[in-house]
Amino acid sequence: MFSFLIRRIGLMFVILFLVSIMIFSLVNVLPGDPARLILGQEATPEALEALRVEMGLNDPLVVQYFHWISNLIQGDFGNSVKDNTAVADILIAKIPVTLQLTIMSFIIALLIALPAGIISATRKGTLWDYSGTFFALSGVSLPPFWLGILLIYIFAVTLGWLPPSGYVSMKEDFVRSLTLMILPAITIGIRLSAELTRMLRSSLLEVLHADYIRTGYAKGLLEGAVIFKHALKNALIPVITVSGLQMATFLGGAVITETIFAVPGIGQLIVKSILSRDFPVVQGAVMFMAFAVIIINFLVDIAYSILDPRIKLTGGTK
Amino acid sequence: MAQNLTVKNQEIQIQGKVENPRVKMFKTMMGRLFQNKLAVVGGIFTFLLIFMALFSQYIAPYEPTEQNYELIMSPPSADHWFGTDELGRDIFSRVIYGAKVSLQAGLISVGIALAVGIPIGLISGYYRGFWDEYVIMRITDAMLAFPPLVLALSLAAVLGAGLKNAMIAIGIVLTPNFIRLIRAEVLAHREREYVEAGRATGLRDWRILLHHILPNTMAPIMVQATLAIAGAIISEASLSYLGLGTQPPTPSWGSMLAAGQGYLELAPWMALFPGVFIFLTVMSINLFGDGIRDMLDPKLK
Amino acid sequence: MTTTQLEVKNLHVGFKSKKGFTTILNGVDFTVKKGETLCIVGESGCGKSLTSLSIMGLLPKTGQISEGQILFNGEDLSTKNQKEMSKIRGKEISMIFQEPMTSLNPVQTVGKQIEEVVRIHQKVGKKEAREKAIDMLRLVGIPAPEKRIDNYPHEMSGGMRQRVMIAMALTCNPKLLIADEPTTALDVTIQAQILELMDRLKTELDMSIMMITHDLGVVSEIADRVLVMYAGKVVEYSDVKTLFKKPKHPYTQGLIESIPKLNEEQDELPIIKGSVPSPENMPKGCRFSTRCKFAAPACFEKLPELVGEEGHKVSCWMYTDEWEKMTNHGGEAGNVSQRETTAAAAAAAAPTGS
Amino acid sequence: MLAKEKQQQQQQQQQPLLEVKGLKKYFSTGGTGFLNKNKKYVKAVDDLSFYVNEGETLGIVGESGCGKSTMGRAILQLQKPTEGQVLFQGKDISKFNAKQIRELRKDIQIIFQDPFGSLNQRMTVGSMLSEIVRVHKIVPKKEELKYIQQLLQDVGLNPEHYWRYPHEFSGGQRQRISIARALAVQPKLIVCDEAVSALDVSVQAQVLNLLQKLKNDYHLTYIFISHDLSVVKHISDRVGVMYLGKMMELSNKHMMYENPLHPYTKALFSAIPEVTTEGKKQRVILKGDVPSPLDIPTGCCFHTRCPLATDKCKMEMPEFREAEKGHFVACHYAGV
Amino acid sequence: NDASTGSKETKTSGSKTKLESKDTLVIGLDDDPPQLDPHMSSAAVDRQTFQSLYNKLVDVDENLDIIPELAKEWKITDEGKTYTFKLQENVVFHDGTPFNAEAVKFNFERMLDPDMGSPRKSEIASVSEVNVKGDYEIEIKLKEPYAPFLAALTDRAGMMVSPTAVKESGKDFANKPVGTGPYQLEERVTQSHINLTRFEDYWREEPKIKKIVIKPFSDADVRVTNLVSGDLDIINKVAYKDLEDLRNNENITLLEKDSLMFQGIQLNTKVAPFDNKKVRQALNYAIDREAITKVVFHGGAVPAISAFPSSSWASPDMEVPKVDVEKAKALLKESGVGKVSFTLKITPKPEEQQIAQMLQSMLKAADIDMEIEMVEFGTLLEQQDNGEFTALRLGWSGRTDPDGNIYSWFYTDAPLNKSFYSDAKVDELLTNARINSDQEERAKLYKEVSEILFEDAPYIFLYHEKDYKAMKKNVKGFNHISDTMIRTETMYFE
Ligand SMILES: Nc1ncnc2c1ncn2[C@@H]1O[C@H](COP(=O)(O)OP(=O)(O)OP(=O)(O)O)[C@@H](O)[C@H]1O
Ligand SMILES: Nc1ncnc2c1ncn2[C@@H]1O[C@H](COP(=O)(O)OP(=O)(O)OP(=O)(O)O)[C@@H](O)[C@H]1O
Ligand SMILES: [Mg+2]
Ligand SMILES: [Mg+2]
Repeated sequence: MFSFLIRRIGLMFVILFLVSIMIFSLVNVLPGDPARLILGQEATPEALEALRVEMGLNDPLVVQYFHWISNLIQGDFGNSVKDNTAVADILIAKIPVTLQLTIMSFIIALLIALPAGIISATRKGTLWDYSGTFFALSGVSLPPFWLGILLIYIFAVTLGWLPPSGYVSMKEDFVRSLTLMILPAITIGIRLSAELTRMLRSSLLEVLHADYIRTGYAKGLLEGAVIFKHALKNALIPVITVSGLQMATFLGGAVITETIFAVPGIGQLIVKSILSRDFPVVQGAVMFMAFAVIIINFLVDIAYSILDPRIKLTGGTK
Repeated sequence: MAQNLTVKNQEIQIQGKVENPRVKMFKTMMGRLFQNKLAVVGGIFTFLLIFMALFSQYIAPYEPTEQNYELIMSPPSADHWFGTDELGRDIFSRVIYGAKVSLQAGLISVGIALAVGIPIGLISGYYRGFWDEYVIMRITDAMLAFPPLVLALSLAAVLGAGLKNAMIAIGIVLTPNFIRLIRAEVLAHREREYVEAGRATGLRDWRILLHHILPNTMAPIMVQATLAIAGAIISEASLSYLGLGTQPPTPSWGSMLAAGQGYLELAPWMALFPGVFIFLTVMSINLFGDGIRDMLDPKLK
Repeated sequence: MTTTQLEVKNLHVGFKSKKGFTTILNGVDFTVKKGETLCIVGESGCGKSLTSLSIMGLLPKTGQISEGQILFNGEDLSTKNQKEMSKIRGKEISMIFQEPMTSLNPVQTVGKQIEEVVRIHQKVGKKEAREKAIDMLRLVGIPAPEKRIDNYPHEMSGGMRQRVMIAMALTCNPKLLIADEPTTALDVTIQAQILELMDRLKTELDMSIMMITHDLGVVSEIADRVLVMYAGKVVEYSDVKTLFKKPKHPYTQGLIESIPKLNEEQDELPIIKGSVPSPENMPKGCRFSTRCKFAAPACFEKLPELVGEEGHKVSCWMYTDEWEKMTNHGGEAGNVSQRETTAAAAAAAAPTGS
Repeated sequence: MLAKEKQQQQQQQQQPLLEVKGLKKYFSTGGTGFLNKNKKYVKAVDDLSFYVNEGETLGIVGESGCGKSTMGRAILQLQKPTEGQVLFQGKDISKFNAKQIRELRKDIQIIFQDPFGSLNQRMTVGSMLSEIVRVHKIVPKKEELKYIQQLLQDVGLNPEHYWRYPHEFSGGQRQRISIARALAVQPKLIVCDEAVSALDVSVQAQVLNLLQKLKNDYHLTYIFISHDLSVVKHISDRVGVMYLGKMMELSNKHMMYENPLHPYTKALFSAIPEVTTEGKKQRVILKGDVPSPLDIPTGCCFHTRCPLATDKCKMEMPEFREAEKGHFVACHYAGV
Repeated sequence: NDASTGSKETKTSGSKTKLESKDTLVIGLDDDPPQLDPHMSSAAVDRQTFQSLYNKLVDVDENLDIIPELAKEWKITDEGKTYTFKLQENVVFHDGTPFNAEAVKFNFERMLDPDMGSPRKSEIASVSEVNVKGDYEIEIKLKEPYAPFLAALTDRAGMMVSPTAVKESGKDFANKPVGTGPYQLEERVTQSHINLTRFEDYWREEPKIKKIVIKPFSDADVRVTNLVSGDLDIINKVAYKDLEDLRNNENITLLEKDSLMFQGIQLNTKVAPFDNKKVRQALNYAIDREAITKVVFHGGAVPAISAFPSSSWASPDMEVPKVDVEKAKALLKESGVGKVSFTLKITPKPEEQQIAQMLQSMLKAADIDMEIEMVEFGTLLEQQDNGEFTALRLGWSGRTDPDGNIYSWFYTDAPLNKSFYSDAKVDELLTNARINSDQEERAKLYKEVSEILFEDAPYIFLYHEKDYKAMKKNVKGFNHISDTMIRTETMYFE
């Protein structure tokens, strides 16, 4: 177990290092001069040059990289080019927003996916199953931004039940915060639940064919007990792993959803800062997201080994 | 060893008519495909879309870029089935032309991912070792740690807006998934007895890889590829939606949606129809993909 | 007091599919007496497992008992619903399966899995259940059961897992234990352990065993009576000694002959030619007719009944009075004398112990 | 029978077709990580030595996981042996380079257990066989079809099976295809790794007869791996018994079955359920399970289950010695 | 340069608008102000916040005439080379330090300090000396006469920051602004809000509203929604498509004012095909400006022919030419270029795309092939700098003094003259207009320049956008001036 953790953490750092190099090189080959962007249309060449020197844009890339990474290790993400605030502060302000969105979407997704998955797997070949599958397929096929627009059109524009977009923090106004977040959470949640339903269904179907399920019946358990006591846990293990691995995709979905619903989270921050070439923010935010994905995968791995006693945490690679 | 050849020299008799095995295989696969009704529907729709994309200039009633300031944002009518947009262009015609962009985006970006992913995945999985474990796998890990849309967005921004670059960006983003999938498949298959048997009969590695392992891993690859095509269509639309995909005036469903979003109340049809088409396209490709999964699964009769 | 524990009468089981209903078990009859071990043998796919699953009411969703009765203590199990069956399963009738590796829930300790059986069928507390589980593990010969009870299945060897399965099955003192190839996946040395264990427990717990296997060696080792199945039909039904001394059905004969013998030198093994027909193109008549060396033309047309005295029944035209008539109509081979010789040859082939 | 033995003796004086000396195959577990200090080894095959003469069948029996398949693979160089020599016709093939090994494939072939997994599902029987024939240039191209169809007939299939896919065959037929594949290059030695284990008895008998017949027709030599003692005895000339990667006993099959020396062999024989009409036989039931190959017991690896084990057995590894002429055994007490 | 379009709600009729008198005014801006230091600021949106935080030396009124603010009065002497300001007394900064001539001197030196890299430096580049003449009198000397100087002081260059605070905070001043304005900073959370509270020691009449909250909503639809049914009281910039709705909303006041900006296409006169004057002229006639203002702007913009919108006193009375495809074709023929094709670079905003697509189809009618290429704003600027373009869509936010709208765009080698246009006559006229401080004479000079520029067409003027402010009906006291600033000082709730 211990050597597994060491190894796994070591691996994590390797990946993080690669991620940081990728982010850095990506950002630095982005066309567009941030100094030009800051100073705008009227900048004089001298002012531009001064700013470039100040921002270290004239240093060799390797120097810039090590500068960035060594600061990063010390927790200094640098400052936004646009408004000079610390990227770390910006991120801290955004994290609760994205977190709230994430949690709400997850809850919605689970509320849909668990029953849908179980019903369509246990009632395979019935109308229930077909509707579940159809739902899952539609959810996966809906472009997230269109779904968002559609929801706005239906619930905000036509029915006027919910506000179309915006964000208020939970502290400020709890109820309003939830009502504002509900449409974006549904947008992400539906897609997520579609994928979870799909996974849960196929995983359950597989598990339901397993010998130990038959053993459960042979013991005298009824169907419900077999499904909930024996099948579900086994079926959820791969679902958790796969959804952990899909975390990145999921966060990616948040990017566009946040943009549509003007939710000031990390996703929107990334889109905006990429488009405005705010390099330090892009680097910091993307690094943070990648870090979150890596950590989540790590946790999922550990959860996996807890859920599944067969997985011994030895140093083997997947 | 020549004596073995002449051990016996009976007449070889072939009873009955022999059907070409590939034709037969094809027939049974088609049979399996046609059992899945939804897949057939998906396949037909996909086919229609391809048809639409190929012959858009004959199908579309108007030029997709033809502007008519008298008819700005007019609702669907007999003249303009899907209404007109903010420049008075016929949305129906634009949707038809948009199919070209979307299908192209889906196919080419997945093509790129396959072209890069298959060889790397095959070699990496078959030979294992340092390069596999410490270079290729870790790089794919790192790439997979990025939210795909963020990566696509950054890449598209780096490469510059435009359909070509968007396709490259999406292709790059898809690649690690394929590398992983193919590698995992190869890892599973290289331990299989038929591969071992291949090696035991003295086949060269490339022959085993290309003639034995690759065809056997084709089923999951095909399934993943169709799903990826569906995903790539959405990604291209997303990038276009964010302004990094197809450039105006080329009609693309994503950018049409982006434009339409601003006029949701005034002209909901502007966002509705391109969205419906993305949905239907992705849906039918997914359905078709499911069908292919069935088709390639020899366990199903 | 009757001596019959289980009686299966004219059991027909099949599967629904798009193409219609395929009957796989086609009129299976047998009884299991109290305290005896009945072995069902036959090659893969002949319907052994299907028979046992029908008794347990555990047929897959597409499977269906289309005809016949399964009488357990006089009650017809085939008419019971799932809820009623669940009261019988694990309590009155238990079952263990072929794959000890996969028949236990991998994410629960073996203790939990045994306790569960206790708690389904008996109103006992957690602690008692656990104690019972430990007792059961001890009974099946697992060393240090107090420790082993908290193991996960994967922490045990195949033999141990099969012991756990047996412990689980026997927890509620069932009247009948159905064992579907319980030792096939095990090594010979472990198989010997398990067979011995089952034999011991049968007398200790006073139950009947219905054991499914395809290994004739195991049959002769453990069975009191034997049911030989071929393609969903019973072909021979006899007590074990008689069967191996004097197998009647050509299939049984062939089966016994085709096993390589340890104490005998054979240059070539006698074989049964061909292979089992698939359910879709079952011969109309005797199902073995396509592979039988004695088959008369009529064998292909008419299905033989299971006939013979109590204690040794066989389903073959050769042992009916009609055989004469059938061969007279131009059968290529076979008359009474010939069938005697075959039987004799088979008897000779049968081993005489070591 | 006598003539055959004589012939064998003559051959023994000649060079054996295959000779294995001190063969070892260890697998390291726990990945290849640099952070892994306490690497453990699965000693799947540990110091095996034996020979096979031309034209004979050497049977290898042992319980699951004792390293039979690993041995087979190591002989074929499908997995590089960790240590030891494999001499084929006097040449050490474990030192061969890739090209030489490809050449070697014409001489040594293998048949696997799994009739489902060992055939490429996506190739017709014909294309599979012709690929091999072409790669090794066995016959000119125009004779190829005829050659392969002949081969199919030889293994009891129909020529038109040339155009079929593996999934259209039954288990027994597939095993025949595997046999045809092995035969296609006209090898001298075939390793049959549990070639009949997955088959039903009636089909097993068919395949065993076929193997016997082919051996004579094609002048083959077999290494026949199985866990079924009766099958091994039926087909082999000599038999080796393996336990935890080591050879416990090796001898002519008659000597072995009539007078097993090693306590493990004895237990193994007595554990086989046999079709008898007499009462149940007296049996030695071994206690416990086979130890994990990850930590093999010290001394004699069988001492944990051996009814005769003494302290010496715990400490000292018995030597694999020739207790009688041609009868090798690895036990301190056997046959002394 | 924000490509996010976001959602919209313009369903104004049914929604409830809260109309209550409050002590907090919530402003919805079109972007998050990057920073709060006027001397370092480069984003236009910053200026909105500055109106509340700082005072300027001078201000403009509705007619764009200069009026006193921190400077009570001023004299221009020495042929326009010396400006002497009398300052308000009793003015204190938010940190309690007094505002005086020393502070003004400090401010000028700060802006002119080459190490600061202040974007203001170029605006007051003509300053040669700043002399304190007394506690409340300061003299500023220019290198040469520069008529637009005062106008520059109505904006960021005229905003006075506290020297003490600057010395204390250094670079961090951008986050801890200290001015003399009616409101002082209470809290700022980037991308979320800026809270200001009334400055109790303010030198003028105490503002009626206690608190100002400034929130960024880059999405125009969200902004409108939040005004109509949310907490916003006034918003900056309204999407043109919403004009109609807002105008009809009885709870909303929609204010319209000609702004100072101009928009058009910058042509690179150094490369083909626009090195040919006739081709450039052809564009002027091939484009239907009227259609653009109608289709894209729903009347929220007016066709342009010069750099000066009608709000400017320099606006020439020239008639915008009607679209004349024949004339355009004729000009092309004269040019002898043959097939004209070029690429227009635009930023990826929906409106830009719409304009570009319209231009494309208009030019097509005149046999000109135009390709559209979208590039990010930063890239566009960079490519503009390097002359890597044939045509690009870039306008100007406008300056109070007409000089600011034209000199740097068309004077030979001026910083924004990326058309690489050079005309001796234009240079001369522009210089004269700078020196001359008589408005009427200057207006004549600018008219002459405008005519030449139309003829030479280095830049195709397309339209002047109007500025819109929408606010709740109960918000009063807002003074809509063409510089588009929200001056909070005088605002109140009814
Ligand atoms: N779910 C199912 N649907 C359709 N046919 C089935 C199903 N399960 C089993 N069968 C068929 O029923 C027949 C009998 O199966 P069964 O499992 O009883 O055989 P068996 O005698 O136990 O064989 P084995 O020795 O391989 O376990 C087989 O031909 C099989 O193909
Ligand atoms: N590639 C490998 N990596 C690690 N361990 C292996 C590998 N291959 C085999 N082993 C281990 O080596 C031991 C011997 O395996 P092998 O397959 O040779 O046994 P076997 O005698 O053929 O068993 P069976 O009868 O089950 O086929 C087993 O414990 C197995 O787990
Ligand atoms: Mg079975
Ligand atoms: Mg093996």
